[in-house]
Amino acid sequence: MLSIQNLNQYYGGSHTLRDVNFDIPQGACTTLLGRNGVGKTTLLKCLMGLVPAKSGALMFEGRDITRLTPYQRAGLGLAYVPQGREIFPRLTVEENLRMGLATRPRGASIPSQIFDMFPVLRDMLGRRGGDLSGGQQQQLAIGRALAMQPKLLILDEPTEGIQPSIIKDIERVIRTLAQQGEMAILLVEQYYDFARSLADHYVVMSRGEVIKSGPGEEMERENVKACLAL
Amino acid sequence: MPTRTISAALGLALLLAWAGFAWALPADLVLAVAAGKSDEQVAAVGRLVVSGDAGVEAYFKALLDGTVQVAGGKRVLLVKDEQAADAATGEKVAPLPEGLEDAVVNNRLRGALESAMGALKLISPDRAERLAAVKTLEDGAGEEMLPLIAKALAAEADPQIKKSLALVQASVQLKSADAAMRMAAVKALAASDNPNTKTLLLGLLEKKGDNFSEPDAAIRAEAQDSLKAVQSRLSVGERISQVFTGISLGSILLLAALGLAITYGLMGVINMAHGELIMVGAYSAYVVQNLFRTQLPGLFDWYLLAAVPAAFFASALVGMLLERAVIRFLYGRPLETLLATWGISLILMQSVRSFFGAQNVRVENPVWMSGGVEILANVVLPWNRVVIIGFALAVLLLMWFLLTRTRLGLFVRAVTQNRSMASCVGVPTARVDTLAFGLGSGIAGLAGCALSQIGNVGPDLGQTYIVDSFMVVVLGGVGQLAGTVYAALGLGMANKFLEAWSGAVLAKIAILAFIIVFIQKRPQGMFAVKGRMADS
Amino acid sequence: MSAAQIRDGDAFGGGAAAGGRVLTPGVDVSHKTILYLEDISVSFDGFKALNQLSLDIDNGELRCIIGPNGAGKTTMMDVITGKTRPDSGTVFFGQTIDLAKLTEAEIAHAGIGRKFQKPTVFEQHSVFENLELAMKTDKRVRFSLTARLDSAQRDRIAETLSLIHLAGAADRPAGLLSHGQKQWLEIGMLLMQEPRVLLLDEPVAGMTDEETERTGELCKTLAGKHSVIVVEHDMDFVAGIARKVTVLHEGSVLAEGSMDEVQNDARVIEVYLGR
Amino acid sequence: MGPLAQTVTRLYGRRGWSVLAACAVILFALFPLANLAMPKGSLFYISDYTVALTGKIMCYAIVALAMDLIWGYTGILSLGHGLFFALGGYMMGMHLMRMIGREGQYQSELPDFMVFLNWKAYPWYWSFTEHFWYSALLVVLVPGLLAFVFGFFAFRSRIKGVYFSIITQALTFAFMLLFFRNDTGFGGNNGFTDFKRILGYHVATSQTRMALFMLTGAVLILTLLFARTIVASKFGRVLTAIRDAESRVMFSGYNPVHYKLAIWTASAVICGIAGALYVPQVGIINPSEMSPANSIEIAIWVAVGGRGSLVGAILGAGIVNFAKSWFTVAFPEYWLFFLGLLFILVTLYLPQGVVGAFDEIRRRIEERKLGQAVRGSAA
Repeated sequence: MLSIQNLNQYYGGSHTLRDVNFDIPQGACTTLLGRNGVGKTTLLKCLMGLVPAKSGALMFEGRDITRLTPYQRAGLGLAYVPQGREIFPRLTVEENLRMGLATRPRGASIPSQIFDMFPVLRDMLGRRGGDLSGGQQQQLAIGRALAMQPKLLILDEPTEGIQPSIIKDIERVIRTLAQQGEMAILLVEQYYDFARSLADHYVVMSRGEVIKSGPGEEMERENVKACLAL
Repeated sequence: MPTRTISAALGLALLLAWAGFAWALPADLVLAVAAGKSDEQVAAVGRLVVSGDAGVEAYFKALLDGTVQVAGGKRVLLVKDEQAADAATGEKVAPLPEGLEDAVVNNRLRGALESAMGALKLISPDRAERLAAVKTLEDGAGEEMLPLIAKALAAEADPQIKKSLALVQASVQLKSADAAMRMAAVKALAASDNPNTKTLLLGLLEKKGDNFSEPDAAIRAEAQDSLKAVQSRLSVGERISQVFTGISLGSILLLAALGLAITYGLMGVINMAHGELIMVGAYSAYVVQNLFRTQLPGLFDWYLLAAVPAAFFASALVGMLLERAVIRFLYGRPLETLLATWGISLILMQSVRSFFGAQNVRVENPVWMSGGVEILANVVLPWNRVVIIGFALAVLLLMWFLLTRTRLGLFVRAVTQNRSMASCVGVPTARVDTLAFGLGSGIAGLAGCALSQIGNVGPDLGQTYIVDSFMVVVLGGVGQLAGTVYAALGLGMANKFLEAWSGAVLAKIAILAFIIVFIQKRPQGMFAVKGRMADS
Repeated sequence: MSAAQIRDGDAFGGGAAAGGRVLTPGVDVSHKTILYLEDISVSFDGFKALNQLSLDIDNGELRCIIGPNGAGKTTMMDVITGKTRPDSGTVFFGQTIDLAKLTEAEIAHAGIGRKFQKPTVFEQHSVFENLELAMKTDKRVRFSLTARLDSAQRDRIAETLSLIHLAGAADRPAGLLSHGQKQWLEIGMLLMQEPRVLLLDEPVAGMTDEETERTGELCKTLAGKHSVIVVEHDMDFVAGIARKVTVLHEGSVLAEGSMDEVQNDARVIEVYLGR
Repeated sequence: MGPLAQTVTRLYGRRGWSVLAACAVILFALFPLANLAMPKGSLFYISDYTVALTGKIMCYAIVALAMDLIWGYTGILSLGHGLFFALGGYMMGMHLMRMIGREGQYQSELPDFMVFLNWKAYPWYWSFTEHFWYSALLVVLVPGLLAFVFGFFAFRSRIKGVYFSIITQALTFAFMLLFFRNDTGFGGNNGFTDFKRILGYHVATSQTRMALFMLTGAVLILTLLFARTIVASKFGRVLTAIRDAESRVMFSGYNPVHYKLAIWTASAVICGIAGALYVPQVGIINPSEMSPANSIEIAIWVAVGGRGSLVGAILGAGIVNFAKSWFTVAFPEYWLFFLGLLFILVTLYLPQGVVGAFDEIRRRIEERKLGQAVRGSAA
């Protein structure tokens, strides 16, 4: 679906992404692991075009999207659930979801399965996004991304600062989405167990480099844990 | 032109007369009017009027037109192109008798005749005519009218006319020599809501030399009370009109500021050319007006229907051009934006000058917008103001609808809250910016179209509004539509009420001073956005 | 020297900050603790950034503070430096100075220096001038008009320049420095204020490995003379310098101790790996 | 070397001083000679018009310096400097009106406009204005005080950036309205004019004009040196620091409010002085000087010349105003187009103004030289 080729990115004096290479296959969940500050988020921003790549290429369905603007990429089917949710605080929940329809033809309506996945959103349609709890905001952010009916869903630490019950919901949703097989999923995590339980493939980054990668089953054997622990 | 309609009516009467229609006026009175001494003349006019005979009208008209001649100082004739009729009876007189001389109508007589003509309308069957008649009499009627007024009063059914007629009667009776009558009159006048009554009563109370113009102390006391009553009734009217002008000014400020609420409030663009976008709207209204006048004069009354959209799109177009050509390069650099847009405003002003000329142009109200509705004797609400208040509300609703109920509105709000995320969900932010700016500019154009209806349109029209509009938005709280509305109305009201006791300029200064102080205390304005997003 | 005395330097009172005259270092550390945070809670529209946070910093110690994103590290610094006012709880500087009562400038004056995540230096000024401006001296208007550097002050600037490895770049405009160098310059500027406490927010973010190395050295040398609080994501860096580590989680202290202690702490592992 | 010598060298290098000296020669020797001594029509004759124009523009240059201090160096864009300029002018104008004496059309002690409003005596705030030095004091005090009070509240409540600009604009707008009123006692919309004499000399004579001209020149040079001293001092460096990173200034223990207030007031006073020099040379002062447009124009002078460069400010004021006086004669209808374009183009393409552009060019040339040198040495 998406293949990242020799991506390089600098911030200030430091080389935040160093020749990053990996592919994200369709119908599977690829998890990207690594500690804070190793460049995971920077990589995602590069994928969405929020920060320009210094060198290297991004091929989406065989097409080079390296120079496209974020909204062009969204139009092609990349959906982004950023770290810290970034829902629109002064829009209602419904409006936030409708923002997900921006790339769809006029009069498109919010896919009902979103409410099946996150029933809480249906009850809160009228509330302002900013007034939701962290967990609800996270569900809203995912819902917004799904409303775009994306081909590639990118999630940045969806479990950050969220109570376990909701984490379970999110986990279930991501799994079903992966199993439906229509979309590719890139999940960034620093929490091993969560990542492990979802990963069909895993990629580990450290100091801007990919240091390990492979099929999810091998995570124990490769002792990925060690790369995350303090 | 009431006099024209009247004379038309008279012409009709005359025709009837020629048809040989006959009547009988007391010949001595007819003669007295035409040839008597001044006093006799006026008195006779009064008595003739009371008869209320159709012939009287024809006769007086003829007198005023100077087509009355007296044969040998006895017989009075109405002479028109070599044909004559007896003024008293109306029957034809042929051939013309010898020794005819014109009846002389001096000013005093003329005055008496004219008010008499008015008075005659009092007994006309048409309500509107009677009303008009009363109005003319309110501006002063001679004592000789009293009997007629009494007669009309007796006959009158319509309460409104009856009321004002009674007042007229009273105001005439004030001049009478009979104290009891004056007393009654003063009492009656207490019911008046006409500014003239006030002066009338005051007249009684003022001294002439060392004795009062009204000798009787009891009556003076009574007059005092009536005066109070009248004044309180008038002051109510003054309050109402004050509030109205306040709202009216508020609505204008609102119109001027609404566009800015989008471009500055939502997008954060310091658009110093906002005033000129208003001006563009006003001039496009002017152009449309001229087109209608020359192309389809028949529809002139409806030119606004075309002018409003024209103004909107003209300004919107200009606005979008600016955004594309200049402003988008300056996002995030407010001070530079300020200077650049100021430059734009200069260019716009000068272009209008060299195209339409430096002097103001006039945009006419359509007939249905001229004049006003009278809700009290001393309160007349001009239609154009009323319409503009409505228009402001409409624009407000339109804008609210666009922002909250449409896709574009949703995008605009999203982009202003979180630009990068908006683009991540597929919003073409650059285009949204342009459209949003166009919308704001278009609304400025609508404001201009409205302003063209209440004042002259000139190249520096915008300059007079730019400071005000910014004050409104800043005071209301940046990014707060509700705040903008309250601020506009509040400022409008405050301005007008201050004006009442400090004069226009000082009022304006006081307001500006207030705002300056206010901003010191609440830099976010009245309706600050709270919570984490406050500083964004 | 108490809050009240600090205020009297303030010509206008009210919201205006300290007038900027020199403070004799008067922080009472008789109980060898220089910073007390007790039951601090801060919440932004519903979201609890700090939740009953309590923390003591000893005089002259080097403390590393770690924790996952959103654990409240930055908010804690905001509270200490007066940028954010706590909803509840107390912040004391030494025994006597209640930081909740002071403005940002007053706190800076009292002797707490902070380096922001994003380095902020005066881009238009030379490195030398940056340090000169930061230097601890009378900072009221009328003195600034006639201020001249005496040799002692020049020496101190030179000292700091070499300490932060910028001796060679003294006359370059700060705007032209590399990201890492800016971070150092900012640290240098803090040092010129002779603070008792240094708050370093992600000092090595965006630094090259070598720069990171040197920064670690710098932190160690600074400790002792100053109390240094480092907030950092880079675990290798923390492991390199840490003596005592505090782990924040969801707005309060989760664990505290030596690096190995926290590494083996069950709850920490749970937070970092678990779920 | 002595402290004075130190200061001197700190302000300008040898080249700087010699340029300054050259300007002084032109102003104080060339102009008077060419204007007074040369016969009209001679090649070297400088017309009274040119002298008046140059004098006027030097006043503007002083204002530009003041604006540069507050905007270019401290980053605070004031849209109210026209007000301070005008206030200074009005204070001087009051004195000049007094000096008309009975030579007004109504041959009255009172100025014509007061007679016209049939006022019987001077309002209280006119008292003592017949004394030149008192008026001179007002020239400094009135703008200074207003600026101080306004700035105190504005800066204290942390009003920044565009907010501040808009409010200053509202301020000058309010004052314009105030001065347009007749009963404010400053001649309503006609303002003050028909001045007869200053310090006993008749204002119209070319000698007096030349004296005023030279005085203005002197003040301009002094202002430049004063501004230069400020900029070169630590105070100046703090100002620039406030412009670039105010929060860091605060965390370094400075109180920005005091610094802003100081420079803001100083800047206003300078404007007042410029206004006072302007009025007797132009012979009129009226409320339109306070219109927001004028204040913004001041900003564009500085922008054209180059913010954060004192010489630039003077250049900018010169360029724009000479252009103005030429345009308004040659083809008036195009002046505003030109001015408007200037606003846009400068903000878009010349953020550092003319001076910045020159520096850029010089840098390029030097680089090329350097490159050639390197290649040369390589060969």
